[in-house]
Amino acid sequence: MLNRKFIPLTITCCLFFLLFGIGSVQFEGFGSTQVFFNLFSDNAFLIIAAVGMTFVILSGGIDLSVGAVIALTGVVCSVLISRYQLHPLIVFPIVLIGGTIFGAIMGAIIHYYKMQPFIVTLAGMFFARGLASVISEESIPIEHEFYNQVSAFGFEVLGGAWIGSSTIICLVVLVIAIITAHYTRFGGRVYAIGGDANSAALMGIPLAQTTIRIYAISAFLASLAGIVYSFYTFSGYSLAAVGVELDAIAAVVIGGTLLTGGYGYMFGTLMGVLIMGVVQTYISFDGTLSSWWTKIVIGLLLFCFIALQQLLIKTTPR
Amino acid sequence: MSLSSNQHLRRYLWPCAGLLVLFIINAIISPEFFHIEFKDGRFYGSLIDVLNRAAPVALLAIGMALVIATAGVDLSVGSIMAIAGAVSAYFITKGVDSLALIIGAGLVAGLIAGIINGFLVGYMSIQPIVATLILMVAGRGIAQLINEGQIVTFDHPGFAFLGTGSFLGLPFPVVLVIITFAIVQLLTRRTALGLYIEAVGANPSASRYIGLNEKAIKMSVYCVAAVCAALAGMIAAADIRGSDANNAGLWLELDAILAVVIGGASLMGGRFSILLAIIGALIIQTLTVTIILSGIPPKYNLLIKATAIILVLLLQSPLFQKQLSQLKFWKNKKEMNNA
Amino acid sequence: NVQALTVGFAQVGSESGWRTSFSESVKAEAEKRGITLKFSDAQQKQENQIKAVRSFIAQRVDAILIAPVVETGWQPVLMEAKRARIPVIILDRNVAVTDPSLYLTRIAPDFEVEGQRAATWLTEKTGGKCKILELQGTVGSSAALGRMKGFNATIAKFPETKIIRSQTAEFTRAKGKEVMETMLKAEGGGKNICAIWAHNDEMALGAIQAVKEAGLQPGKDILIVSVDAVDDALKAIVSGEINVSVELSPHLGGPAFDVINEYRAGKKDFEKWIHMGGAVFTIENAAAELTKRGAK
Amino acid sequence: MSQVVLQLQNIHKKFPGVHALKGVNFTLRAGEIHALLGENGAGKSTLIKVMTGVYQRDDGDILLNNQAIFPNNTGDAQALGISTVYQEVNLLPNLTVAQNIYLGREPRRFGLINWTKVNQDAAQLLKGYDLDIDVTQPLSSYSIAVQQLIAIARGVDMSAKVLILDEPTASLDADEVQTLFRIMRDLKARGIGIVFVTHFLDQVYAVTDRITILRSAQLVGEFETATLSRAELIGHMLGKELAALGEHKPQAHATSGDALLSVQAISRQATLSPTDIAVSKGEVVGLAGLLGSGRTELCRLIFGVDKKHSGNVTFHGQPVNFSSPRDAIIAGMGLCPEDRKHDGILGQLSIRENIILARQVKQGWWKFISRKEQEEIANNFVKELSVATSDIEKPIEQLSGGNQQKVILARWLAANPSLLILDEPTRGIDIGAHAEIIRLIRKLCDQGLALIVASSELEELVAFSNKVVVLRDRQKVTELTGDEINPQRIMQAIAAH
Ligand SMILES: Nc1ncnc2c1ncn2[C@@H]1O[C@H](COP(=O)(O)OP(=O)(O)OP(=O)(O)O)[C@@H](O)[C@H]1O
Ligand SMILES: Nc1ncnc2c1ncn2[C@@H]1O[C@H](COP(=O)(O)OP(=O)(O)OP(=O)(O)O)[C@@H](O)[C@H]1O
Ligand SMILES: [Mg+2]
Ligand SMILES: [Mg+2]
Repeated sequence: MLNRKFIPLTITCCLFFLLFGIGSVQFEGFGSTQVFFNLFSDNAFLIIAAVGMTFVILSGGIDLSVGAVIALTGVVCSVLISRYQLHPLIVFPIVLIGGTIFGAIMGAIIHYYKMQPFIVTLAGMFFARGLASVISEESIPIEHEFYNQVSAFGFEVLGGAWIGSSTIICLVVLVIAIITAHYTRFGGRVYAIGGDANSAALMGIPLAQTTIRIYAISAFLASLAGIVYSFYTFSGYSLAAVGVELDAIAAVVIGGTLLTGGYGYMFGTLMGVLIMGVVQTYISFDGTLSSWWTKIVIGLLLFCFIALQQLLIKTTPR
Repeated sequence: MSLSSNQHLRRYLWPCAGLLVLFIINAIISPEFFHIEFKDGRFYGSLIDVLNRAAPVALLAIGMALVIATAGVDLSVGSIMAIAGAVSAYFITKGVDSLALIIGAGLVAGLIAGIINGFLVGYMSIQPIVATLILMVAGRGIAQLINEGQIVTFDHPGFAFLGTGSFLGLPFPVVLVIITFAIVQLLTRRTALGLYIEAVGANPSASRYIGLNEKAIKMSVYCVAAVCAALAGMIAAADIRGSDANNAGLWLELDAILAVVIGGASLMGGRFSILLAIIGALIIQTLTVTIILSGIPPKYNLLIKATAIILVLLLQSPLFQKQLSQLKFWKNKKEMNNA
Repeated sequence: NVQALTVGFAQVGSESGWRTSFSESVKAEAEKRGITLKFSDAQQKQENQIKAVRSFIAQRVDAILIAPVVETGWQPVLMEAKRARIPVIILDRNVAVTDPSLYLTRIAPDFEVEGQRAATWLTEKTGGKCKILELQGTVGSSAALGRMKGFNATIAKFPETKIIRSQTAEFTRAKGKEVMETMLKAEGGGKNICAIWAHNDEMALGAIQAVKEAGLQPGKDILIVSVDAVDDALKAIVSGEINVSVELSPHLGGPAFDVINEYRAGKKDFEKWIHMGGAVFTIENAAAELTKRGAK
Repeated sequence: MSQVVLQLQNIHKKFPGVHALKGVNFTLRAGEIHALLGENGAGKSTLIKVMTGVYQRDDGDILLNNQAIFPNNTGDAQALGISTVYQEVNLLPNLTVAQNIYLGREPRRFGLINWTKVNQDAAQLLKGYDLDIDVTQPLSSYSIAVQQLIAIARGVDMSAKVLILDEPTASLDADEVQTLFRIMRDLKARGIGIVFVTHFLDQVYAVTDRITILRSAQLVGEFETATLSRAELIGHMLGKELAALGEHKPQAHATSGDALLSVQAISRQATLSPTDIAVSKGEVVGLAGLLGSGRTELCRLIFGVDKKHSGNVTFHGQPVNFSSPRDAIIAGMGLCPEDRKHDGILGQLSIRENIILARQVKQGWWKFISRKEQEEIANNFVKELSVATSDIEKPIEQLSGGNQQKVILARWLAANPSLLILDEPTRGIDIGAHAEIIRLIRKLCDQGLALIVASSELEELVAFSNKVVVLRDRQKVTELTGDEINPQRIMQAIAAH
């Protein structure tokens, strides 16, 4: 017997495969492992950022700064690597630590000054993007042997699909996140704060420490997503990844996590990203939609999906 | 009594103080800032421009304040602006001359959008961010579809009056904000609606026991927000005498939310003040003017904006106020020691 | 060839009237030639464009057209295309790649040249004496950077031609109007301003409204210089409100398909940059161009 | 005499506009059960929150084993060995029962939480409270009373030196209370000091060793339970004699006999089997039963909160079919729910707004009750129910628990219903106010109001019911009237098999 709390997640998974199936029937080449694994490699940075976002949303908060942090990370990486000739393996720890501190500061402001996450992270978004454009308005290419090696790394699976380093990184992140969320005390605290921060505090949960950690993790993962993004594009650009925060939020929510906090699963977030990716792939395979129809169809598909999800979850006998 | 009026005042104090500080900074940067003259039957001056330019965001903020009071959020208002602008432009270019018809069409378009949002949030219990994300994405597409991807320019002096006309010396958009404010304020504060909205936001479960129809209330706030957005969209279109479906209202939903929060509202729902939301919109617009006036290269815009927002919000935080006063205390002490 | 060609086209989005004309022109051209066009709109996001290109590769299209959002970031996906032996043609903005064999050719105008031509016209017209208000495009976009560079390099030779205020108006009409309104106020109503230099027509069209509302006559009291030459701008030139607009031709589809055909016919080395020159439109030639476009 | 574990000296705490503790002293010894008593709003909960670091004291010292401590939050207090069950059930509805019990101290294996052990231990622990429930279900699927037991189990399980229980028995049945007392005596024997807050004087005498009494934020004194008479105790708490409260004896009052509400075979799948109930004008019908017997369900079904699956309801002689509480309110009913925090208070709204809302809904949104009238209504009820507040504009969340309960009662009284359903109406209300409310209920009944009261307190049911309906296993088992209404008969009916 399936545990009833997993029903929504199962329904979401089924709908994903339904969508994928429809595409495969309709278009030649859609139902290939290549297209399937492209969903991972194309969205690796989004999966990583959305995993961070899941922690934040589970705790009842929100982090609007992830897109900007991705851009800032890319810009800093490319400047340090291309202009200052530092080795990427020196640069990565720098940006990851920098990102983590940035997140921790946002978390501290949210907790100590009792400010709303939405606004603090919105300011954080302006700040990170602003800093990125001050560092460099132009996009900077990254040319480094290490990047070529990393991007060449990977292995082929059946059907000619390629599992590259980004896919591997994002899956590792996902597994660690699942363990953290569901098998550590920290994970329990995140859910607790999301359920009711006041009660959690009265139960002895260290609010300050947990909140700061949550935003630090989100920003750390956003930085990591920035690094993965830089592998994706071999460059850093202050206008990169605009609106990724909204994509990440949408993915988390489609994956069944409640925005008010306290309910949801890491794995659902992966499904959320994949579903949005399939919708996009579907549209580009179709290739006849004009710009505006693209938007309308994305909106409609999103709606159909969520409506179906709601309907199935509501009518499933408990 | 004393307590309540005191608390009431405190809510207004900090946003107003923030606005004043920005005004003063502007006046320092540009001495002309406070200069207002009366010319051709209307007032001119930077301050009037701030009011005028803040009008669309202020309209959005009025609706957004209500939505946020129910613990929701409406991401689609920017797109609704685009739709309303496109619809009215469409009617004008199709040769419709009646101003009532044109404006009516825009408002109806907005209302339909609001009903969709309200239905998704209220009756289908979809989370507000995603529910309105749908229309945020699709709405802009619909607007572009109406415009066939072009910027549709038109020439209709009557409609253009919405954006560039003036009434009693004030720019017409400002007049529209005042009228909308008055209507919404009347509806929410002279009837029980405002209280109902706050109750639903404060505790949805308890509201059910009191007999409040949560669904209908949510539906109505999303409709108000969408109609306000439609009005803002028509002002924006009238202002440039053209409907720019791709850019009209782009990212303005964030500004509107920001305005409401700067006005001291909580995104978790509950208490709202429309006047404070409008003050929030003024703060944002003044900040934009400050940046333009200062002549600092545009690449610093976002950094300045981020800093200013954090400062305005910090000023409202009790802990920060306490820390500030301690700082002053220390300074005084030092000076005393020195003396 | 019997089998109809399938071509993937990764477009930036539909952020301006010019961009839409560009998309439509490519689509019309493909239809005329019986080519199946897979059109993808990236909504101004590079990651979406890369995804689209990768799905074109998965579909095994015959050729890919990319109108990049930004210059950088194309190396990995172009290498994939090369591995799949699908020729790539870059339209409009440039791509920065170390290995030029990754794409066949680029068909595009030159943003710097556009800036230069705008500046040249202005300095000639004013005799090198001019106070300019600049409306920049989106911060960091290559069109804004290129046009700024070309323009500034040219006016640098004229010490009395100066940009006294510069601010971004994000390539939009509404922002153009709003920013100009404030700038004019800050410059004492704009009486000492000689020209407005806008990075595109949309901003210029917004700016002329602001100028009018400030009680000045655009095109006379203040010269308006801009880029793109979209229909609305030509109309404004005819009515004397814009002085000059440097054309940015949206008809990049035809030459691109020509290149594809030549490539399939066996030609392998192409010029790396096929320039699409544009005319400079002023009151003299705008009306004629308008009737020509209307005829098409 | 055993040694002092916790000592509070000269504690002061101010909130904006309220001086909630004025120089209070308190001493807790190891191995004693110490009652902390006082009227609603006297400052009991505030004192407890100061002890455990939820609030920071403005002045005074806290000594634990003669060492000054400065807890900054509950976590610090727990680390020091002080475990607390706060007044409102403060657990997490989204987590499972087991997660709630072990939150923050889950047993681990290889650094990862061992969920099997968590669930087993939790189930084992709850068995000690005669609670045989599925601990892997979310907490929210259990009634408030069960939640309270879970909170107690958690608190007790964590207590190392000091256990603080703030009104733990407010919604428990006699049986559960006995279980709790057994456990408290166990802990006492193990040398743990227990602070126990309650408004039930019987419980004070049943289990405590000493008593500290607060009145209006000040310490009245510390007493030995054995030597303090009930009358003296009440005198200390209220600052006046018990006689002033009026008698506390059952008193028959007339009913008109006109049927007001008649419910036939109302039921809902999985929550209530078909049940009948009839109420006449001026009548009080008591609902008795054990935890989970279906009292709350019955109330919710009548009021239209949940949809009934079968059955007929006649109200005022008319068949009615409420699809929402709103219909019921307009028809003239009111329901005061049992979960105050979740279903009752609108935390950020003022006392005034909380009071007038139900009446406003009844009138319709466009007939706005004028500000003046609102203030009048609110002030009247605040006075009549003696709500301890300086100002009706205060957010209700700043009131003490008992005072919040009074405001919610006022809300329903203000709506002038002809039938009022009260689910555990006197939860957390002090004895003075308790007598006040009972008197008020009687007065209203004399004016023709009908009442359905679900209560775990048999004394209370006996005190004012004309009829008692007993539920067991989500089913009506019997109906008692007239002389049958006495605690023994009710107990028999509840327990019989
Ligand atoms: N957070 C707060 N803000 C402002 N005032 C408060 C706050 N908490 C409590 N008070 C006030 O402090 C006083 C004491 O409240 P407290 O909760 O300690 O009472 P109590 O003795 O526990 O009463 P009860 O028996 O009703 O639970 C009350 O007047 C209350 O209004
Ligand atoms: N001792 C128990 N063991 C298992 N489940 C219980 C127990 N007590 C209550 N429950 C659960 O709590 C749910 C809610 O019960 P309900 O609120 O109707 O009880 P009630 O008769 O109103 O009693 P009370 O209000 O005292 O809890 C029931 O559906 C039942 O599943
Ligand atoms: Mg209390
Ligand atoms: Mg009950």
